[in-house]
Amino acid sequence: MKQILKILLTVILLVVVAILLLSVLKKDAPIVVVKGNLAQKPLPIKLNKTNDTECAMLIKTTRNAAEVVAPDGRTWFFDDPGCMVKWLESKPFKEQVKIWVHTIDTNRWIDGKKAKYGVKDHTAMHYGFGAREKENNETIDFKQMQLRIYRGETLANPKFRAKLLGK
Amino acid sequence: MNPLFLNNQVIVYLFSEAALLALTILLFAKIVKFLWFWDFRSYSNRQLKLEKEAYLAMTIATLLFTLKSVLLIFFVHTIDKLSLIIPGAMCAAGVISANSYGMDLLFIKLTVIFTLLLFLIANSYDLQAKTYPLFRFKSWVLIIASGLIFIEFFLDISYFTHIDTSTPVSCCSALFGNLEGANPLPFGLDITKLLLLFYMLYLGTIIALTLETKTITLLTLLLFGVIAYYGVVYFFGTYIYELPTHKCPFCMLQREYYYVGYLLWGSLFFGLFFGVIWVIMSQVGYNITKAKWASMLLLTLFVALCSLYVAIYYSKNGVLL
Amino acid sequence: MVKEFIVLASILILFILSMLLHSLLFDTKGSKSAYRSIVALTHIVEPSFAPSSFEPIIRKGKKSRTNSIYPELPQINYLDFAYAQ
Amino acid sequence: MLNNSFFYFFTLSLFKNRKRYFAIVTISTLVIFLLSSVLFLSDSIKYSINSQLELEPDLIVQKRLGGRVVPLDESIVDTIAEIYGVSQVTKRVYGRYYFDKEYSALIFGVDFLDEQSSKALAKLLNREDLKRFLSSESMLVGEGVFNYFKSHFYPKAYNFLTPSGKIKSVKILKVLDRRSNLFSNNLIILPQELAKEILGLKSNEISDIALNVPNPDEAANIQRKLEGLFLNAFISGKREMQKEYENLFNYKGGLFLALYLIVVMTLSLILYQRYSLANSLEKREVAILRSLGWSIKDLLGLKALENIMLVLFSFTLGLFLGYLYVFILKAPLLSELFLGKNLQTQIEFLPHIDYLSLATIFILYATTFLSAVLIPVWRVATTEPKEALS
Repeated sequence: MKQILKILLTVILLVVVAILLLSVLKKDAPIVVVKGNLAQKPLPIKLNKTNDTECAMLIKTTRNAAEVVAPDGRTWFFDDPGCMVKWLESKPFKEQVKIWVHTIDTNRWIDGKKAKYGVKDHTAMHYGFGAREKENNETIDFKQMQLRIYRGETLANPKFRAKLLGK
Repeated sequence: MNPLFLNNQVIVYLFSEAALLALTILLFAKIVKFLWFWDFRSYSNRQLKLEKEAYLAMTIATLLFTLKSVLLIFFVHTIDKLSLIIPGAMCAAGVISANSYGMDLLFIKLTVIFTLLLFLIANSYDLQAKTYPLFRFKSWVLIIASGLIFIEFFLDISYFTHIDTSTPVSCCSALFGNLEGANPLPFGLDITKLLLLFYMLYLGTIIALTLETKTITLLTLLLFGVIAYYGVVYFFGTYIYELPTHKCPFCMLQREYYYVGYLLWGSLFFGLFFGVIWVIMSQVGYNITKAKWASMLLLTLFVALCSLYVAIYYSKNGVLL
Repeated sequence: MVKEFIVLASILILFILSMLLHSLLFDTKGSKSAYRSIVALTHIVEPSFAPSSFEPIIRKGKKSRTNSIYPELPQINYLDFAYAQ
Repeated sequence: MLNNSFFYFFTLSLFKNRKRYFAIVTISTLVIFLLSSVLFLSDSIKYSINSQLELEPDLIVQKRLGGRVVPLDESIVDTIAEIYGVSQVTKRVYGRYYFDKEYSALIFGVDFLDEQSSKALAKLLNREDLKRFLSSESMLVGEGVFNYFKSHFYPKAYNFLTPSGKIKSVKILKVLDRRSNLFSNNLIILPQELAKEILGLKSNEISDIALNVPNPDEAANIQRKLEGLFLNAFISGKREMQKEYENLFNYKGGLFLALYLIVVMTLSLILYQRYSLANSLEKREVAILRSLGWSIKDLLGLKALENIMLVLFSFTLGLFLGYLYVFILKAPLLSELFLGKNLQTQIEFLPHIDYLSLATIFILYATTFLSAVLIPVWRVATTEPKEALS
């Protein structure tokens, strides 16, 4: 009887270890941060596998997506330039980072600090700032966009929404 | 000043914890003295005094154990009440995660109760033998317990001072539910594997306890504790609430679910406690079969209760959630 | 003395029982339905006693900012449980 | 351990030392009584409010200028009713009427065209009264208002002075059920048109708009829509209200508790002193018991049981007195602190006991008591027979 129990226990332990090992080895956790991007280039986003660091949503499209690259090569991904600005606000390295935004007019990655932003675009978190490469009479620059996010003067604020969209 | 500090329960809770802290400091001082000067063979006046003081330590520890257990339940209910004041919180889960101290605090509380229980058991065996064979061992247990109580008090204060009543916290379904794309389970498990592990480890623990193998028992017990926690939160809990999206370890402590959480978590924790106590006590030479049987019984009760909820749901509705 | 102790204990239990009995036999339902008939009409759930002089100062749904040290707390003379506004 | 002789001795020593315990029990009972009556009262009011909170509209739309609530234009109701997911949009007209500087009542205007309101009104009045209420200028008043009218020689009707300077005489149709005094004590219910006239509102103006959102997931979205509706819109929700009440009662109860902490600390000091002064008689008692073969553990158990009994005894007694004071005597003096004083009448509190409050009082008291007496008790219990008897 005791022998049988011993064998049973061994088998159970082996199975438990096997299950644990198998699960640990299989990686399917979503990407939050990528390390080692020392060249500070925009990385391709694995859609539906990458989490926005600020709002914790999955990034489903590169439209309006943004990336932040720290000087040490760590890269974070965002689904809305507004999220990116909000997240960056409290970071000590916020002046040294490289920012990439995906434009909605030319569909490519450009430097976020040089991009122009629309004020009433449709973006994932409804802040309304869509990145553009070309300037038009309604766009604002990065500094101004940043300020508007900090102040809460975005489409997410109903009073401003009513004023901007005229309804 | 945080409006939380005018909540009756919070005031009383912190006050009681402070009173108990004062007793703990006294206890700590006595124990250090014991460890330093204790010499059972001596007939000096000091030794006589120390032996008397050992009774004081014992009394304090008993009081601490009783009140800490009561305060744990009280704490959980207080936290649940606070969910009315804190924006976004629906139940205790949201409030406890309002800052990073909350979960640590709960964990420390459980360990404090565990160490005090260990002391009480060791003490009762020690008093039966006339020569205090476990004296050093139980003193060290108390040293650890009082250290934990100091940390606990520090966490209590940090926890309540760092709750912000103006920024919203998440409610339990957002905390324990599937955040988009992320797997909340440990070791990258999925639910099927988690359940498999749950029952395997339960069986393993029971067998290891019957065979009285200390190391393996300890290992399986600890692993089972972790897996069981996740199992209840992510699988069995949904059957208690009869709602696939309701994943919360606290709501089941409420009246709506007939306070079943107390039975469930109580049987799990005390099952684990007694198991670990059996291992530790047999390490110092006492094979307490009562603790062993209590552990096996409580863990079986826990597993049966969990499975019963699933079975009842299945028999009622013919489908699984 | 055991007898006295038992008498004392039973008196205490009687106290508890009488409290329980009173709270159970109290016509809570009647009172609640009386509340209900009023509240269903007015949709205002606020106790109606109030010292009138404080009323205009504090309004429902808005924090009183008059206490500069602890702005999130009401003042010490925040007694008005008034129908606000 | 609980064998007969142990129990016998325990009761014996409890009653023999009753003089010594008398003062302790009295003070403790008093402290528990004060604390429990405050908590009973605040819990009861909180419970009454919470039981009605489901009837409170989910959202209230108001217009505010410079923090003051100003009348709304009626036409906005139609815009709101068109928002998808909104139901039971009600126009409310209410405001305060000051009889003199000190006393005032709340005037509430009923909208007969509103289905919900007329249903609720039909419950308050029988058919005959309802007809009279609709046809003539009459009102329903709360008991407090009625008492005020009676004492100021208006037993049948009251002459309101409208802001335009006219005198409006309105008949008292019925006094509202006194059981609802908590909510209706200073309430005057009038037809909406009449209420507008007395409150000085124009015929197209209303005080605010109440509405319901059946789907809770929609609430935030709809609130945002309403906020964008017009520039000075102020939206308050049910949950905010609940939080406000919780904070307010916590504040009042908590302030008391914070003061009590000092009392409790003093109590613990007194206890410590009193127990430390264990007389030689008690020491001798212990010594005899020990030489009879009782162990220190048994003695500690005896003393612990004695003190637990004292705790339980004074706790129950204090609680009972608190209950009597709040629910039978209706909390004179104390109720004014919680509700304020205006148009005084008797108010009946629902006897609802919150187990968490009981636990709060008990934990506070038991922890203090037991921690304070622990060391003196231990000192007595470990007295050596030799030193006590010599």
